[in-house]
Amino acid sequence: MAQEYRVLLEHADKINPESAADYVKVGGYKGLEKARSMNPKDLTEEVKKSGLRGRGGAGFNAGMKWSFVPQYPETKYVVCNFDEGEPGTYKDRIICQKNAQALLEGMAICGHAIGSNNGYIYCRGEYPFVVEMLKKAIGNAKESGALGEFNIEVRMGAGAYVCGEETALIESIEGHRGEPRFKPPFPGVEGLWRMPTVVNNVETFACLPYILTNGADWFAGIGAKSYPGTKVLTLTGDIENPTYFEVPTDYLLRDVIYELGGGVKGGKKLKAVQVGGTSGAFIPPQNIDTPIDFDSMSAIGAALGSGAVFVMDESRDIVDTINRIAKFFEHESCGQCTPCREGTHRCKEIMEKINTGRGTLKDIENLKVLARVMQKASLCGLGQAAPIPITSTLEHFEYEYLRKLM
Amino acid sequence: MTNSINELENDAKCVFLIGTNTTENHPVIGYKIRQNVLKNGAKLIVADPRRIELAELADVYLPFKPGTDVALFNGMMNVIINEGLADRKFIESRTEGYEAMAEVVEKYPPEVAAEICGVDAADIIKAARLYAESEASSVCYAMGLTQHTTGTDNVKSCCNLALLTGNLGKPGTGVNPLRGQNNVQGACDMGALPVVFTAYQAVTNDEARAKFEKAWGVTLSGVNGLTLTKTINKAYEGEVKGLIVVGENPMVSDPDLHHVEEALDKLDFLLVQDIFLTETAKKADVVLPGVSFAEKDGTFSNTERRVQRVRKAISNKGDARQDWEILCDLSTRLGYPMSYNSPEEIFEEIRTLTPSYAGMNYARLEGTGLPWPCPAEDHPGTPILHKEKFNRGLGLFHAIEYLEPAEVINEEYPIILTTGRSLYHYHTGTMTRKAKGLDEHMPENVIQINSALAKAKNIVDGEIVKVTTRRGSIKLKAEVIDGIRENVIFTYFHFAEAAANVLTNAEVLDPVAGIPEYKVSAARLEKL
Amino acid sequence: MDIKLTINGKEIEVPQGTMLLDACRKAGADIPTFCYDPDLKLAGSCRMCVVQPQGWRNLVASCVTPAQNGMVIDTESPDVVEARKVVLELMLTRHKLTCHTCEKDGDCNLQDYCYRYGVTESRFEGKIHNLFKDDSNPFIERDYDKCVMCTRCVRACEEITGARAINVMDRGYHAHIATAFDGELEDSPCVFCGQCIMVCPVGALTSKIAAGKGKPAQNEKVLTTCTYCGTGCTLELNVKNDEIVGVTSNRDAEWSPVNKGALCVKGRFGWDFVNSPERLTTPLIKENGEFRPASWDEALDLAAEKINGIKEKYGPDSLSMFSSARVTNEENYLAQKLMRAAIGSNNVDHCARL
Amino acid sequence: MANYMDIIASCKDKPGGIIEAFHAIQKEYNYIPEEALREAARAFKVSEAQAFGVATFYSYLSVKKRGKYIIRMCESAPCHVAGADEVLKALEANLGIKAGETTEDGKFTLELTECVGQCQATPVVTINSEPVFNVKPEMVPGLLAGYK
Repeated sequence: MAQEYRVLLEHADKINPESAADYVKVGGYKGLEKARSMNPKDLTEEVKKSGLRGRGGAGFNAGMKWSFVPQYPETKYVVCNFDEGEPGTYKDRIICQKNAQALLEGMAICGHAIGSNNGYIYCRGEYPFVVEMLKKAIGNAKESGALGEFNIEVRMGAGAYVCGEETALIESIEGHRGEPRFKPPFPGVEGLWRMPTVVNNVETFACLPYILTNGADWFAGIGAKSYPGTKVLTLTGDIENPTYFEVPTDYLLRDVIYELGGGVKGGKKLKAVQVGGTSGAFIPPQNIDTPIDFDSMSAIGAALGSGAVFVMDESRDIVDTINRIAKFFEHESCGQCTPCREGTHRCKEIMEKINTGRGTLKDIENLKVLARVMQKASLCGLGQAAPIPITSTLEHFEYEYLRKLM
Repeated sequence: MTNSINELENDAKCVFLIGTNTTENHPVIGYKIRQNVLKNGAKLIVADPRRIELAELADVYLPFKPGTDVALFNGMMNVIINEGLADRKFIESRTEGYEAMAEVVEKYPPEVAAEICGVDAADIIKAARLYAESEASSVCYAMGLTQHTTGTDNVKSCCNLALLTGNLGKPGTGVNPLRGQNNVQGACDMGALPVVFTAYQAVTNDEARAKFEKAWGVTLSGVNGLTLTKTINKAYEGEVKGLIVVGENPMVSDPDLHHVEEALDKLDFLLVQDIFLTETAKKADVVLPGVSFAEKDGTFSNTERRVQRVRKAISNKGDARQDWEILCDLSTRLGYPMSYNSPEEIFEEIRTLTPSYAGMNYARLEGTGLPWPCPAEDHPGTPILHKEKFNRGLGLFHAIEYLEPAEVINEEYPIILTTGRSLYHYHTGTMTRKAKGLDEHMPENVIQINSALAKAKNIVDGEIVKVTTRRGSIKLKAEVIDGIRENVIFTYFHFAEAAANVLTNAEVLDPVAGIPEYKVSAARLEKL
Repeated sequence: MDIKLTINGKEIEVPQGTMLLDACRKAGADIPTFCYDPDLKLAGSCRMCVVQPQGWRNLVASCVTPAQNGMVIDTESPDVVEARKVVLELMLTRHKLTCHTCEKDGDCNLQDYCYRYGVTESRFEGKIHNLFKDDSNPFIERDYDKCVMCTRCVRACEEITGARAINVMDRGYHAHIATAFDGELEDSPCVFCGQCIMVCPVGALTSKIAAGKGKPAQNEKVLTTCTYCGTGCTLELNVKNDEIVGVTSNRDAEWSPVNKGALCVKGRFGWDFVNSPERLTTPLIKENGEFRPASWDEALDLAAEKINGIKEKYGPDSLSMFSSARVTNEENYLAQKLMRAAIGSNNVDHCARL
Repeated sequence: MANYMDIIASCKDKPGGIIEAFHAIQKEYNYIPEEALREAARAFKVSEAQAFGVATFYSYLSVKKRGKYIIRMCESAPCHVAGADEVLKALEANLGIKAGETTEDGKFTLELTECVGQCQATPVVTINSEPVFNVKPEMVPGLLAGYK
């Protein structure tokens, strides 16, 4: 029987996340202490060695990312991406609400590695209460002296999914429209206020204290080799236990749904599961015996990313759901580049047409062409990923589309 | 300009604007200064009684009293000298007359200057430091500096400041007058001035005269002629009997228009050559139709001394003739035959008599044009003057005391009236008032009044008010704004029907340049 | 340091830091662009300039992608062509197709590229935005139903003029160009320089003064120097049937050394006085206080007679001349020559001081 | 009620803090009044057009007057499949307005939103950012009554 394996959430609800003292009692801030006893280069090596990969869309090796940050100029930034906007995702909120000090500690560890005392947490505007809590947690940590010279400021987003893209997030902190920048230059070289910046999300930062405390080898030994550690998942949709879990990354998707999740709600049959939020692929039942780690998911066209697991039972209307998702992307496109700005709108228009029984084969053909161009030619990940739900359902559930045509 | 326009965008680290509303009157230069500030972080100092657009971007804004320019410059120089910010090396190697200047400047500590100028001493100190400490500082001015009875003094003070800090002869520096009209530089270069032939060769200089006598085959007068303002006065007094006006409109542009009108009425003969029946042309005995810039070939010289081509795009309108042809025809009839086949042929003659244009020809001017001096055909032109030495050798400091403007306010005329231009119109409006969009956008004159003054006088925005000076009065629409000194009012001079120059002073001129004091008239403002 | 790469089978060398767009153009490839403007900050957003680097999953926007050593680039691969066609079709769905009455007909990037890629119509349906604004200003026509959102106008407004009157408002498909509070230009910091018109690749921004007077292909352009202030900006007079029908500008510093194409409201929109019916077209002689048309001979003879009469009676210094800061050097030269050589007085001046 | 000038002044020293200022203004006014936006532009040294561009980019910011209570109905996929449409209909019927509108008395504004990150209990609505979980159409009248 599959069990949770809690690292980040081990002390959930047992400690006050605002209190540094509580956190210290359960072993907190030891990692930072250790990190500060190391020279930055060794620290970065240690993190690299742990195999920690970003718990976001790209899954990039965290230590590697840090190693790209140049030694000069002196002003650098550590930015926490707390803009989880993928529908069905709330794991970073849970980590903050249960273990905020681990996030702060993780950011300070990163600060030591790259030589920065300037931290920003960019929290999505949907969580004003978490912002208040974080501000208290930071105040408490500063007061206790745990963070030393490292400063953290919280900035609040204002309802823009695209700000989860790291350069859009940076633009937003700078007070601009959240429009992603073209890359290169990457934030590691030219980020916030054109200074070198490391952007990682809450879950990534929160892993760091445990890696430092228990050692890189310990972390590398958990879960899948290529993507070690644990992953916090949130289960939504037609599932018996719609809640969050922390599991090792070699866990099978089937077990997530049927063991932890308690199976499809009402004992119905599974039609599809979408992993990683709205931009993830729809996985048919025949593919659920796959480990949830990043690379295995990518291999079946899905994305682990945000850790959202959205389950749909046999009664669900795929086309209607895709229509809704298409509307989401139309709403969230920043509007900067042509394929995404216009493409998300036309996708929604065509999906609406098909969903309301006015579509033709030609529309499906047009969707495919449009999806291909959006994936290949959009400026940022949003436009590139927006058609994935469409292409994956056209691959596995084309009959549902055909059934709705005129 | 001693330096070139593009240096204001790329090379100047500090730009000091005094008496120039650059974004309105030289918009493209204004853009460049703004970009330099926004993109490169150049420092900006703005001295103007009106809070002009660029004041918003300025590191220091000095809303000083009209006519107190010399005091402001002396105050800044006092700070520079006393704080040891002067460029000693430059002063020693490239200038003379420092001691006399420094002696006068010593009398203007920033507090004293601040009192005269009506600004904070701290701002004078800050401006002085910014200008003196930057790697390359450029000072730009326009008619706000020159149209005073002390206009020449003002310009000399400006040069003092540049000499004191070594801000001459290098990229991004210089003393840079921004000239208001497309070819005012060229008209001066070409000797359309009463004291010089082309390239500023004095008519009183025997050698120069001999050169022109030889070239032109006549005997020439060695007596300095009359300036424009003096001509009007002499006409009024009956000494000037005949006047030829080529494309000018003194009936709107000159000071004290009632006086101008009376003077023109007294002439025996007035000949006007123009493209419109201007207010001046209406007074003429004979009017000859010339052509506009779109219909002619030739060259203009811009404010940075760059000689550029003007190219004919369309034919003459109706029976109108090329202006150069009209001048040839008239000269021939006056008994001095002139005949050319083209403007290019005229230019070829100009180069032979004009050392600074000697190296230019139409082929060389084809692309970017050339800034003078360009003495030889293999010379690339001179974007920056005074690089190695000044024309006279060493740069001369002038010791200049502050003098009050000719008209000071009193009980009867308690407000200072100052005049200028709008972005949307040009000079006497002969062209822009006939450009549909421009005239529709700004169809009438206004008078800008500080909101506190307006409140005191119970004047509301948009109402018609009366402005009176010792010369006369006009009625204007009030524009109540905050960005102007409290006892200063401002109006435009483009509008013949509400002509600002009815109000201005023609009696007292700058003793050297003969420029009228358009920027300071004592006035009275009345609610109707 | 130079790097080597292969573009359409041709090996070229470019300095490190060169963008692919410049490298491709150097290799002779014709890369279409909308948002790219060499004088403005890079946007990388229209995605028209995408090219295919061999071995890369996605296409890259060549205007913002630095060339890398050893890259192999195809600028017209099937994927590239498909992407460009779809981008054009997507633009067409928001662009009001009124080419027959459009001021930019014949000088429009969208038209040119559709022609080049054989895009006759869009495969996508849908309505245009209805963003047309009847902006009451007399200079600039804003028809955002033709806008392709390249944002060059926004950047030119900020980076050339510095007026910062416009920006993008809203987001996604609803994003469009607007002043603060989506009002009229008159109520914004706009100074009507028309730099936005200069950079607009389509017909979204056009001159109201030139409207209806001539399409770009019908106009001849004559480069000359502006007649207004002393800055000496270069501009192009657009001529049709021997009449001035508009002003455009040349952005090449070689031909526009002072202003690089930038103009002000007077230069770009103040040219129509040339066509005014009030222009003088014949000499006039005043008789009994009224003007009557006269022949040149008559007018010049009368003028010469009067001037010579005064000179004889009162001497040359009883005559004076105001030359002009607005006529050419050649004409000023002749004017002072006339005064000095033909009349014999130095009484010549112009309004340099006024 | 705090003055927008004071609110903006309190954020002025945060680099790029115009969005923070907008949040603070909205906390007081529920939207960003025109004068406040112009003042924010001045304080943060950006053009008014840019400040307006920022304010209209983010869906939680509004330059139009809104009601005292801002009700947001999440319509992202997890809420959608859990019956968000029916809840929306109930909200519209009970309030007598369509999504995007404000009730005549100025009390409620109804908006659609994408995921608010409370997907453990769908469908979710938020009222002035406070989430309400597992909303059923029949709960709507009682819910609204709590705010009358």
